[in-house]
Amino acid sequence: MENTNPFHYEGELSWCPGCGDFQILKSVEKALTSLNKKPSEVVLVSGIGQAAKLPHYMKANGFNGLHGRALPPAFGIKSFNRDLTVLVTTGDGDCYGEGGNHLIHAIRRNIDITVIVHNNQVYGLTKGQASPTSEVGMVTKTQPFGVVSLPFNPIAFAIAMDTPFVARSYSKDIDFTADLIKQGIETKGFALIDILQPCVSFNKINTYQWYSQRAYKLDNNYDPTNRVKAFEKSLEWGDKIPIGVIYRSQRQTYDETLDRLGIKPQVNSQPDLSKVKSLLSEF
Amino acid sequence: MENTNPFHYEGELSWCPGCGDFQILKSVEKALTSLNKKPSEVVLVSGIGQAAKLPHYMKANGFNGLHGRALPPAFGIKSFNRDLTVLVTTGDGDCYGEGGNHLIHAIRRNIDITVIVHNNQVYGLTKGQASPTSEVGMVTKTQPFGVVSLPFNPIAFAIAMDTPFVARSYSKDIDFTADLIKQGIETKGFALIDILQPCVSFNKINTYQWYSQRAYKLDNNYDPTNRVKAFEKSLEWGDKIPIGVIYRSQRQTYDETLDRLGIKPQVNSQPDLSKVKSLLSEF
Amino acid sequence: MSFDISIKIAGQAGQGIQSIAEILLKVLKLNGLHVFAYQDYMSRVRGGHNFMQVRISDSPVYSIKEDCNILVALDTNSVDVHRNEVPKGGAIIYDPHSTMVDSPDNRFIPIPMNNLAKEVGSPILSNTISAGSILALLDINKMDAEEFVKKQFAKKGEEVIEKNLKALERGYLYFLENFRSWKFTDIKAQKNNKLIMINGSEAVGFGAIAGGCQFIAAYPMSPSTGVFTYITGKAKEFNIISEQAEDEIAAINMALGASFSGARAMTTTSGGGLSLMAEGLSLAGVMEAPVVVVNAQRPGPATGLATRTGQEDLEYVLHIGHGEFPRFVFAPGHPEEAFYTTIHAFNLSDKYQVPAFILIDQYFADTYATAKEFDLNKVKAISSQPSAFSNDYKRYQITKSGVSPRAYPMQGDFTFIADSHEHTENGHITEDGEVRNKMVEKRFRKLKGMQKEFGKPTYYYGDKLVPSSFKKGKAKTVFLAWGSNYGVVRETVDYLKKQKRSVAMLHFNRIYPFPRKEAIAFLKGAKEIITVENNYQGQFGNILKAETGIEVDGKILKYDGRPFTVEYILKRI
Amino acid sequence: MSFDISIKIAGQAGQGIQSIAEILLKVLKLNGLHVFAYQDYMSRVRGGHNFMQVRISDSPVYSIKEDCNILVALDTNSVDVHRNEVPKGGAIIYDPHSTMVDSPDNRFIPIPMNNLAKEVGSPILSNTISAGSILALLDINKMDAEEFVKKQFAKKGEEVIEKNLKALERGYLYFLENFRSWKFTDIKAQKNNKLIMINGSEAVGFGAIAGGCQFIAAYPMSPSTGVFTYITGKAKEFNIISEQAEDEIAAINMALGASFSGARAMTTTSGGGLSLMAEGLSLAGVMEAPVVVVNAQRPGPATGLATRTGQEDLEYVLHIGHGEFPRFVFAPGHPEEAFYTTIHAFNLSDKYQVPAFILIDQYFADTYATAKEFDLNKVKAISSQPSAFSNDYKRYQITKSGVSPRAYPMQGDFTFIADSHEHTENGHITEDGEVRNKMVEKRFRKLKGMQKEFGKPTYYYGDKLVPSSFKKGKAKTVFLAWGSNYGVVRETVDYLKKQKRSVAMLHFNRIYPFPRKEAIAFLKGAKEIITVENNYQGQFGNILKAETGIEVDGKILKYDGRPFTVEYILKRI
Ligand SMILES: Cc1ncc(C[n+]2csc(CCOP(=O)(O)OP(=O)(O)O)c2C)c(N)n1
Ligand SMILES: Cc1ncc(C[n+]2csc(CCOP(=O)(O)OP(=O)(O)O)c2C)c(N)n1
Ligand code: SF4
Ligand code: SF4
Ligand SMILES: [Mg+2]
Ligand SMILES: [Mg+2]
Repeated sequence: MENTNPFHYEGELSWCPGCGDFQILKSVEKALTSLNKKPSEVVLVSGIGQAAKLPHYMKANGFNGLHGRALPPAFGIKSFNRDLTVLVTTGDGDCYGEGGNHLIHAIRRNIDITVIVHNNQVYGLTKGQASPTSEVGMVTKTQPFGVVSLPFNPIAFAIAMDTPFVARSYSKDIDFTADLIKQGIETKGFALIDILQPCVSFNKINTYQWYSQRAYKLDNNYDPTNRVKAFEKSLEWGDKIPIGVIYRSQRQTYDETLDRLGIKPQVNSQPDLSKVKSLLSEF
Repeated sequence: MENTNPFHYEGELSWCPGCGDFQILKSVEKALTSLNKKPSEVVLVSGIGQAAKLPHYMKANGFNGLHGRALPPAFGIKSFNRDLTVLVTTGDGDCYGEGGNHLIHAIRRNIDITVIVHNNQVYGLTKGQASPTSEVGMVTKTQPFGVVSLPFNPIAFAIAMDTPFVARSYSKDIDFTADLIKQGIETKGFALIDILQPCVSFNKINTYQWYSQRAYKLDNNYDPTNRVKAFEKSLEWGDKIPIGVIYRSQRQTYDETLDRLGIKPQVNSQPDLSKVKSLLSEF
Repeated sequence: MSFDISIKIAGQAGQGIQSIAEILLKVLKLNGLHVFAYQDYMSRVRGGHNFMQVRISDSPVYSIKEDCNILVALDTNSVDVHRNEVPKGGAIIYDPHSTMVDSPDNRFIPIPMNNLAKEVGSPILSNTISAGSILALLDINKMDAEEFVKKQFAKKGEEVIEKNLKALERGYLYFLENFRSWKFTDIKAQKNNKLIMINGSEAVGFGAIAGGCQFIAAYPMSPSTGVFTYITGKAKEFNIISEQAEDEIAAINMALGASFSGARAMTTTSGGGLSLMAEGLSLAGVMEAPVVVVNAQRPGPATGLATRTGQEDLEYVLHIGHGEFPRFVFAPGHPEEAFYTTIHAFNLSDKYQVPAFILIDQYFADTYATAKEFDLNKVKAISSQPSAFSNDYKRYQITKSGVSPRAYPMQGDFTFIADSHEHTENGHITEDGEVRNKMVEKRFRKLKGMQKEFGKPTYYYGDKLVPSSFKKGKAKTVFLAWGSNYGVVRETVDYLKKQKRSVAMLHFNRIYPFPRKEAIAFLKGAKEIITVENNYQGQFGNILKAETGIEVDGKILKYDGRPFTVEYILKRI
Repeated sequence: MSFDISIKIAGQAGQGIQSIAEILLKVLKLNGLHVFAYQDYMSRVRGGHNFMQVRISDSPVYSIKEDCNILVALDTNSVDVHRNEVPKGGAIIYDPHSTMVDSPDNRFIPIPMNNLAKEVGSPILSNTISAGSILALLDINKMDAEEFVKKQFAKKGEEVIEKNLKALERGYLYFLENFRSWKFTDIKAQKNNKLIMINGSEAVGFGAIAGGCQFIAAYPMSPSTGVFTYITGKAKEFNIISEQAEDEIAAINMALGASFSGARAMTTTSGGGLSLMAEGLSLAGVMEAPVVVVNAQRPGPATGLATRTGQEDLEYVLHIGHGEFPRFVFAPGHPEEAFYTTIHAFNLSDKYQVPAFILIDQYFADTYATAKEFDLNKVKAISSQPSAFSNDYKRYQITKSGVSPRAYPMQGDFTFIADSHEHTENGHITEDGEVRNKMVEKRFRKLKGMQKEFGKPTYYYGDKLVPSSFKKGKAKTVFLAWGSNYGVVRETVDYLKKQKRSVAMLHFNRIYPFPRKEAIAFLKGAKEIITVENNYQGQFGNILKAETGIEVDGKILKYDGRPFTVEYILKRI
């Protein structure tokens, strides 16, 4: 693949050996390559965290912003230049913790971006505190008596928000993940892909083994367009964890609205002076 | 009622005549009175907005904080003094807009508070911009081409978050609302009550007439403990809008966890000096 | 100045103070008269006590007066609150059927506005009735008013126009029929004066559009919302993406994303919202992302006085955002200056790739003033970015000026990264100490160029503005002003000049980079330096001291949420 | 000081640098020796290049040295990076099987740590092997180390203890068997020195507990997390509610809620998180809510250098939050001062009902130093709040001192409101100009009392600390320091004193209210004032000028994310 992968980055990667993030990186590259995207037309947007380092590890444009704040710049980037393919690579803390409010409203806006959440159920970069998806009872230095808050269920949440594309994957299955990312990119509107990603350094509960025993692919009979059924499916988490496209729906995208209004500004362009002058008469 | 209502406030109220907020105020007073609460053991917590002015209009303790930030202080207030009855009175902008992230995580924490959302589907205090629950197409000064984002569905969201008590009411029915608030207070853990509240000054779509035509009470056969069915019910919004308790579930509260750990600090108390001294030996 | 009339229109929120003022102001402007109008309103939608202060003259007016010649009282409370502000010979217009007046004297002019409105067709016409009566009192020709009414209600259809014309006439005639003997002064129309009437919000919004704004994301907050809605109203016409964000954190980060894509991007907010943007502003600092931030100040801390005025965020804005990075901070003094400053802010933010702040306040945002038509050829939206890049393009290339060439995605086959960490020239995360030093130094090297740009202070010495080439101050007493206090301090200087006092104003529009050289030159000869500010701490005085070592001799401060008046200042010197 | 040894332990993240250092430091401390240990680490979990710098002496040590007598290199890269820092006669310990060394000279001491570890039972024991060898090299009695190992691994069971004891012995003996001739210096145990060893984070956390902290809400962020985890680890024992918030906005607002209920509440954060707290801090200002905020600084802007050190938030913290309100800002210089300061911060925040900031930085937070046992009787957690209130209780009663009696819910039958708007004495929203003025003035009146409280600067003039009663500086050259630079500037003064130079340090712990009188008194006689800061702008110098008019003559600045050394400072004077 290396030769035909224009997204390959030559520098050093600072993730821990064995980290699921490497697999997600491969999946992203694969998805983009299979769609024949050029690095110069892709923007990877991220916040802060291990997941959020991904834009530095691919040859593509990148906006590596603030912890929890990947979605707002992604909106700004994409709405202004709708020819770009915009992916957000974020963590469970970044996206569901610090950034939760933006997720709610980004889905409502339905701009055409694909959000890839490296869900390792822990804060990796800051060395092992609980994240919004950590299991109840998990002991960490900041939860010495165990996590007490109910884990956030991103799939149920996204279905309640009527997100156009909602999927879950497991990082170890690179091809499967790549295919979901590809579908997410192809979806018009907001796509959320939550990826189970082992953190070998800090999450001693949700390990490769733990996920491998539980993750199963939805079969072909599963209908992701039935919202209530999808919601029911989203509640499945325990001995069995479904992966695949869990929910799909369609509605007008933000991009389409701008197109309809004819709003498409160009870089380095001047405002029309005669129009500007005509404003004077209103005062 | 006036005589037996210890929560009655004598001063001036600055809401517009006819505003649904007056009705909600009455409902809150009624619920608290019926529970024999004393003003001094109640704290009303709010952010900023018309709804959020409520704590000033009742005789009770109040914490009137920042726009969007009612839930975090409510957590601080209640966790430190669990003998208090803590109500949050907030708006759709306050709670679902600016404050969305806190709502997600407050529900996960499940502290024993009751959150009353005056949902007028508009920003009242700032004079009529769209709120997260405004209907698609609504024209305002900041949405001159009409709202394009999908309205936030607080009920579906709250069910996806497994909120212990999820209800919707309509402000005009004061007794019904008071009863729901009462149930919310009695619920152990987090209760969310979304109240349809006409804003007579700025919302010309969702008027008394509009709500009155649509709101109907769930009948006795409805089972709020079935999560999937409740989710299905939560999607009902249009010609018919169900009001009542839409979802109920049970799980450990934050309060119970603190009790279990034996953590209950007292005001004006000193740390145990001998214990503090013993820490020295660890260095 | 052959006449100088003050009018107060007072009543409850929702009673239509603004509708009355709108007709009045527009008609006066059409007559070539100068007006200045400030709104004092409470943070509520109905009820309470609001008022509008209007000053009218044949020369430019720059501030409000405490007293008024005419009071239009829409409720009893307004009579009680304001009757003492009307001197003998003044007029108090009220509706005798709805407003109780204890012992009315000969200032009181009862006009049964409600009844007249009902006669003409509907009680909501009572505002037009009032306007008609006021125009008659001012002896303004009815014709212009009729023209305005036709234009104003054009969209609402013939019937509405007809009724309003009738109401206008009814109010006008009722006054003439009953109070013909009343006359204040000879108001002479100046028909060949080509004036515009604009408030501070519109001036900034208009400047943003002229400055090439292409993206605005904001969250509503008084008193900043006016700028946001002005621009949003023109979004389609000017190809601007406008989005109401879920919160201010999103607003600034959206703007930074758009800026990355190549947009001229901005956001508007006020105190609490500004605080929420602090982290994003720091991001703009390290990413070197151009962005224009309008902060419309109101009194704090926290929610403070939500609909009132203050200048309390000055030192804060100079330091907002963790870590260190250069920025522009502007505080225009009047609408015309605000218009040009906003254009400059876009150009300079673009040129130096730093955030540019524009500090206004509620008083400034909501105050209407007449001005000569702005000269649109004076400033253009000019981008300083190259348009072609090689494939080894480096986003953060180290340069002598500190400014790196800025590219946007898809301007070629290259890719680049904008990064919030300390980074290499390529935008990749680095922890290398030497690279870090180089990047910090590169960012701060920009200050040298920035210092030379637009924004010298204005030295006002009597009737004329002294051009920036004027190198030394002449006055014994110099008043320092920044932002919205331009007008009131200017009028104070005018007043004192007439008393033969040696006074001047030094007004600062650009506060950062601080125009040190100019400040020192202008203040060198002064015996007494007095800072005039709407805050408790005299913040500008502190900055002056830190930047130049010059200490102020006096502070005239006001922090009750209301604007200064000349009278207030005079009492304190 | 009869000996002064520096050790560097270098390798990749995850290789166990800290495990080696831990054994070493604790054993040295048990021997009554003074140590000072700084961690330099990258923002990653595995790999990269980290190192720990340890200084050992029989007298107190306050800073690190650039060179080292002993290098423990855990990988090849560490040899390359650091070999030149080891002078002749120094020692470089490495594992010849895993680490490549080009042309090893006689400083190199190969210890096959991995193989020895495997022999003893498991490769993870190689850290204990290293520790054993280093202790042998330093000629420290093995017994104390054994005792420590027993204690350290007590929870992990007999087997682990046994293995580690073996590993320790093996490393110790291997060194003696092969390199007996090596010896640096006479390290003499000082067994009756009762020392503690504590880092900055622990000192603040310990101070918080001693200061009666009852509630902490925070969001993880380097380098502030250490304070949060220290306190959280003791939460059950000390009846403290500790909650990891969803973001920093929640953290500060949770703390304010708890404060309302009566808690001694705090939060910890760093730059970006501090920015997010800005609005909440402004709320604390207007609500007059006590809260302690620890800001552990790192280089910015934005993400900057996430795991490195800086002092860039000083001016920011003085002004953070829109609107105007008083605050305390502390920046302790060493762990003992941090401990007492934190207790004072709780008491003073409570007494004046204002936020109290404690500014530390990564260098301070992560650096271990020995100190005499803290005297716990010196400061107590004292609440200044009354405990009984009448039923017409007014939360914001206007008083002469500016401080109103603060009640909590359920202390009686009364009710009260804490409000973010400008408010009446009852806490209700007001827009009244006069009430507003009174409230602003009331809040600022507190400054008078605050100015007199704890926090005079420390004038260090040679070997002794000058008590605060010492009214005038004596030295010709005065170095200004604040926060973590206490130690390195103190050692610089010591060095220069030996050269017979007339030098002193003036160290500021409290920066706001600025101790103006003391600063002026101490600086009056100085010929030369030099500020030493970890930032680009020399921020403290700016503040000094704004507050006192005194201008610094020189600035020694460092902004590469690494702490100062005496060598670095000496090169620049
Ligand atoms: C405002 C702010 N708060 C806190 C941090 C510190 N921080 C950096 S990454 C992170 C958590 C990352 O967790 P997650 O998003 O799950 O990513 P992971 O490292 O697990 O991939 C935190 C708390 C920060 N950089 N900025
Ligand atoms: C940080 C911040 N941003 C914006 C505002 C301005 N603001 C005050 S209330 C409000 C919206 C209120 O809407 P909602 O919560 O729905 O309450 P309503 O007035 O409709 O009851 C806004 C935007 C503010 N006070 N603080
Ligand atoms: S800490 Fe965890 S998430 Fe981060 S790189 Fe290491 S294994 Fe991956
Ligand atoms: S603006 Fe709307 S929500 Fe606010 S008080 Fe008036 S009617 Fe009620
Ligand atoms: Mg994670
Ligand atoms: Mg609302």
